[in-house]
Amino acid sequence: MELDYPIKKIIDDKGFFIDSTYEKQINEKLVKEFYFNMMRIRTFDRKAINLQRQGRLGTYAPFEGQEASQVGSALALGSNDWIFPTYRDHGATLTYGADMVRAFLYWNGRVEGCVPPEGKKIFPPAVPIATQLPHAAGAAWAEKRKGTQNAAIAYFGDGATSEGDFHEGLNFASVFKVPVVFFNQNNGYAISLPIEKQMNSATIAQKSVAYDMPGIRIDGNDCFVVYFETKKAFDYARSGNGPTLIEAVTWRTGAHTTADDPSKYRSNEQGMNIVDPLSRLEMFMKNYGYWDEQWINEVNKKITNEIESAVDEMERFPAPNVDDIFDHVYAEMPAHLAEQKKTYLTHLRGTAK
Amino acid sequence: MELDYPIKKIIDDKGFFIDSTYEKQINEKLVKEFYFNMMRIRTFDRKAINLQRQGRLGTYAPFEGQEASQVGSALALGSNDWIFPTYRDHGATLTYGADMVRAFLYWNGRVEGCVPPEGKKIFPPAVPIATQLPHAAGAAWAEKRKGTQNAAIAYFGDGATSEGDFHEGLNFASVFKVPVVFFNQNNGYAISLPIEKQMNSATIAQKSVAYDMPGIRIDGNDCFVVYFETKKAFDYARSGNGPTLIEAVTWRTGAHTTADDPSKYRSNEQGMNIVDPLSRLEMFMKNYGYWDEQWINEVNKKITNEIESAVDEMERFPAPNVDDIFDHVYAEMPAHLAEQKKTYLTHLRGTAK
Amino acid sequence: MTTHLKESNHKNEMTEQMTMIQAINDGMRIMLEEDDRTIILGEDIGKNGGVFRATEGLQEKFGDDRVVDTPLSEAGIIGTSIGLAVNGFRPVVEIQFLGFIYPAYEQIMTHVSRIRTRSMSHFTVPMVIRAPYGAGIRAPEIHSDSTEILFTHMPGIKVVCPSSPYDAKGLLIAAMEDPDPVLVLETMRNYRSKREDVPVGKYTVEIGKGKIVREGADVTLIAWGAMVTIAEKAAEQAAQQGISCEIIDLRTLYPIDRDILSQSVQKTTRAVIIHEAHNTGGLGNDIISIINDTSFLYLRAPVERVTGFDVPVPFFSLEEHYLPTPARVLEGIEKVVHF
Amino acid sequence: MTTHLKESNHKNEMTEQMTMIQAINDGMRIMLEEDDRTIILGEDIGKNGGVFRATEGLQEKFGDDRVVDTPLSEAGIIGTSIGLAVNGFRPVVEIQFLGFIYPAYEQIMTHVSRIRTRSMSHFTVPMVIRAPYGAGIRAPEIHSDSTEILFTHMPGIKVVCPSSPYDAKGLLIAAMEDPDPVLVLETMRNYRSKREDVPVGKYTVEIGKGKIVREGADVTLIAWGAMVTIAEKAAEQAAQQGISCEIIDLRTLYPIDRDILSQSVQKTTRAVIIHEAHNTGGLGNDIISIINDTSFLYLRAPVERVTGFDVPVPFFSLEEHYLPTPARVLEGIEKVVHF
Ligand SMILES: Cc1ncc(C[n+]2csc(CCOP(=O)(O)OP(=O)(O)O)c2C)c(N)n1
Ligand SMILES: Cc1ncc(C[n+]2csc(CCOP(=O)(O)OP(=O)(O)O)c2C)c(N)n1
Ligand SMILES: [Mg+2]
Ligand SMILES: [Mg+2]
Repeated sequence: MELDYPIKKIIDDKGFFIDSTYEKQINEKLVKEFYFNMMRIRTFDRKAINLQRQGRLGTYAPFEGQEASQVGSALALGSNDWIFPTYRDHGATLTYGADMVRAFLYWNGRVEGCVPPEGKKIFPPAVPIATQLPHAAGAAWAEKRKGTQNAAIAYFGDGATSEGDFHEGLNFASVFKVPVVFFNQNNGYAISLPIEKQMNSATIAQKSVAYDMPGIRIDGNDCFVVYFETKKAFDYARSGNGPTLIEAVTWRTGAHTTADDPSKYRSNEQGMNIVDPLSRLEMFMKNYGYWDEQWINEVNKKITNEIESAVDEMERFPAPNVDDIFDHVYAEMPAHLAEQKKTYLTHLRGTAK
Repeated sequence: MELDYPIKKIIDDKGFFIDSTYEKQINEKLVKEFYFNMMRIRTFDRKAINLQRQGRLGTYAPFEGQEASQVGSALALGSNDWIFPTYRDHGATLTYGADMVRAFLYWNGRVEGCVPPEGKKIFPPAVPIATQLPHAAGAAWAEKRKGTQNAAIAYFGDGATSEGDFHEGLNFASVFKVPVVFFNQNNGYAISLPIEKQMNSATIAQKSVAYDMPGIRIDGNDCFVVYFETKKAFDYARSGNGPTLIEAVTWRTGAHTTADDPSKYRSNEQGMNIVDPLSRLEMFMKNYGYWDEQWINEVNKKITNEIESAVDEMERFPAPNVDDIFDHVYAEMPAHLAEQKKTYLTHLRGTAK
Repeated sequence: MTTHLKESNHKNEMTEQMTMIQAINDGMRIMLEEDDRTIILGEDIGKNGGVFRATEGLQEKFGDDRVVDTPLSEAGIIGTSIGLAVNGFRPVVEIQFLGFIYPAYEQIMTHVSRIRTRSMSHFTVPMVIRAPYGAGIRAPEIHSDSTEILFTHMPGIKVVCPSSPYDAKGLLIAAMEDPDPVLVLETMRNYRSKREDVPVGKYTVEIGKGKIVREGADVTLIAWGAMVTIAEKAAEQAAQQGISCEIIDLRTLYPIDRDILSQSVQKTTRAVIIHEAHNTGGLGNDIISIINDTSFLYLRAPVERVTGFDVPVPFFSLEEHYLPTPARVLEGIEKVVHF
Repeated sequence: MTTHLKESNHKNEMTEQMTMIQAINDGMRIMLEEDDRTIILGEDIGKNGGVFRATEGLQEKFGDDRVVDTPLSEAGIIGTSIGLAVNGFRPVVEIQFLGFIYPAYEQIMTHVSRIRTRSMSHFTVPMVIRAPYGAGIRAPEIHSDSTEILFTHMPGIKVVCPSSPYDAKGLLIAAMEDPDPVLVLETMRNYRSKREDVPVGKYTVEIGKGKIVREGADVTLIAWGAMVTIAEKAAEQAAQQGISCEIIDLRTLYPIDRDILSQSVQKTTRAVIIHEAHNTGGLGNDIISIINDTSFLYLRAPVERVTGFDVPVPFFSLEEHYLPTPARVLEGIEKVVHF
């Protein structure tokens, strides 16, 4: 099946156009937008790892290596679309408009980290694998029923394809022809399990055949192909044609999480042949005259400032509020829970003095 | 995709060979075996419906119309293979060697109906849809690990393909290359839901692509093609090649169960164009000189006798034993359960007097 | 109790004789008419009107995009309904039998019940899950579970369990108007077992409130669903012995009406709990704990439980031996009275 | 109790200092050596040795067909393990965290626990499911559930929950030798919290037996898993007030050791139950019912429960407020003593 699903690319590993039909659609503004967002989330990611090492953040799931997939896809969304991320997709949600302070808070075990800015339809990260796929199908279905042109995107990994919810989500989406894009980041591993042991199929894209929906396989480290193919899938969805499955082939450069030691299950050489998506964009920019040192320096400074001040704000964020664990279980608190809350708060005041 | 998965047939609707390469492999013995078994389970099925109408049996799930699928596939098994049926597959299990008295008992709410004859690897019918697929994969995996040549078959319906367990079962089977045949009876409906609303894919066979396993689509009312294709899948499995997905396209002539009224959701004309598998076999037998009135009469008499005496035995079967509800929960009964049993049996004796 | 739905007053309203299944159907019809965010989903609920006919006629009337036949996929149904609910709709899902809710358990446990908490009330899931449950109708295996506690140990959802046509409609409408997810357990044995006067208009029965269905002085019987009838029969027999039973139909299983329990038990000083779920881990334990917490000093005898046994619900030829009977309840009553 | 496994006697045996995670690893190693029907399955348990290193080194030693990395598919793992179990193998499954067992709930509820009953013991499922559980290790959402009651209300399986290295190995081996399915809940907080002498050879701890871990006269504290340590700390503090606590480590959650509970409570006349699961529907209720049934006349005060609240386990920045603390337990102790 691999032959039926060749990996689509727009630029090659050295940053040269393969498919020149896109030359016209790629302008400076877009290139800079890619660069800015990819550099921004890379910096965020590395900062988060550092903070975790210093004990200033809890266990963290890095996405280095997947920036082209996350930025390319997120930039393809319209501002009223829905986004259903996993724990590893803060790159996508930040690009789409999530609040960076809250992204940090999330990794500090703060529920505030799940609350999106008003008007941004960003769902809390799905922790149980693949469960968000039916959610995305449902939210997209709602848009269709409302008669809007909005769509939804669900992010998920290669490992997620083994869960029943992957299958049930895609089946529903295809049966009800809802405007949703299933965006798979095939980063080669699900924790320690390589994709060859996750599935017998040569590609993830071919799983679309089970639902007679379009399936495409793209180079997830080529931000341009990610962007244009995701956009196509959204157009297709908005035109009432239903869902698409996109397999973005990428690579998780780092550990599964900061609690994981990848040397236990993969050798150092693995992934060496994969060109980092940011370097690839940099080469592209140099190849085609988009590289502007001054702008780069400005952008990097801007990013550093943003991140430093987000960390700062995160650390000055009001301490967690015990009330919160009781206050958001129901719209109205049942009597027995109110009693539990009262008793506990009294207890806390008692032990505090 | 429908074009990629043409429905294979050996004989046509009028009982003439389409694929004459099989002429040599089909001899009198085999033809008579088909006829006998299909007529036997048809008679069983109709008897069961009658008994249900008379209040002598509980709700029953008829399989009329699916006899070629069930008999053709069951006859392809070896005597040490495993069979994982649903509630609608008593035709297959009876053909494979299940006890008819117990098949009746099953429909009378008797747990004895789930106990296979010693040495027959017939699993109790799966009631929760699609859950038996992973079981079959696991039992097949065990055979592979033991180094035997045995395989397993899982029966399931078109509706079952929508459940996560369908997907997870096929994925496991393909990843571990276990000797299992996934035998789908696409009978057009899952209770009231036609297959077009169950899935967006034109065929069930194409779902095999998701697992890079062979998928074939056959005429489930042509007992010959069912038999030979299932045999092929078993040979493939026994040779260490792993699983196959077979879609046998058939038709449920009657109601979903005796509690169901199909006129609510399908018209009388639907299915009219489908030639009954037994009539088709009869035509074939007449076309090619296998029809032997005397033998037919004998066989029908034999079947009637068998069924009458099975009904008789079922009705004379010892009354259900209350102890059984307590005795088979654990190998050794925990103390609290022993106490519950004792108290209840004492209570029963008390109220009996 | 704290839910915002108030029991309506219908003294002068038109009523009609309805069975429980008709009352449920009527409740959905009213809400489909009144609130176009309402959408009904499930297996065989459209043309077929549901295997119990709860949705009969609704697809015809409201169209197949509001009364939707879904694929055979419980996790898919609940999962997509979550998406519908957070995006403005009010899905009412039929799970064909409670025993087939298990494939959706992850979606309910990790999402339906937690999305409000997880998002600090930014996203909410106003969803109703209806599920026929319980034994006693000679159904095949797995069709007869009463595993309500899998949902009462799940903060974030509510669980109701009407036993009468009136309560069924009122609680269903209350559930459909509730801002939070509600599981409605419908005892199949009562679907057609009796008719009663049910208002034809809209009304609600407050979630979180039990009901005294028989007043008495000596023992409190606590039951819900099909067990209310069993309790009533036992109370009749006990009356012949001069024992006066009060019966509470719990109606809501989460959050439990602690006041009605403690008031009644403090009055009668004895209690017998009847449920068809297994004894171990059953909701009866919660009720004993509530009595322990609220009424310890009033109790004259240990609370008795008459329940299903700690065995899988048997195949139907033996299910009568699994289920509580009036005779077993009577024994329980005698035990607490003669302690 | 009625299980056939007897606690071994190892007075003269070689021991080694082990953490709980090492003891668990050792238990699996021994059974992999001894019984070639043993097969270990799970996510990341092979090369990676499990996310907690419970299976470290086992794949290297026994090969990847006996220690099998599976796809990310809990229903698939449990479902195929059923097939392996009914066909002669003895699968030991690791579910990465208890909060990820829910997708397999249908397989466990309708098959693992019922295949023996359904087939009148013709087919059996000698399967062990290991699952790390509980809060307090600053893990992400859903990683901290303690939903043991979803499995104690499920006739056909047993549930054990060791709190110490010794018990962990002994109960695990007992589970692996049990003819029926056993869920082994492993409290993550204790994985590496202490070392103790553990026999290097094979031994079992009988399923269904609690253990008195501290003798006392005034109050019985009942706990399991990580809560045993909390109970011990509270008991220390109570001792300073002159209150003498007896502590029961329940160890097996199904079937519960009723004798140890009733004997202790009848002696102390007061009880406090500590568990981290939600209060409503928690196992504490079962224990109250057992005390109600067996020791009603002995009790001097209502049984107290100190438990997790009826809220989803919070994100980790607030999890300390969810979990029982020695201070809260102490309050419970004071309450029953001064009732
Ligand atoms: C239902 C469930 N099972 C197990 C886990 C534990 N777990 C967290 S991430 C992960 C691997 C996911 O792999 P993949 O889908 O490829 O995504 P990636 O982490 O590579 O982005 C696992 C097994 C989980 N979160 N949910
Ligand atoms: C998990 C689950 N959900 C729902 C049901 C109720 N149910 C029983 S049979 C059936 C339809 C099955 O259709 P299909 O798989 O096509 O098999 P068929 O009955 O046509 O043989 C349904 C929905 C069930 N048994 N299990
Ligand atoms: Mg991955
Ligand atoms: Mg069907």
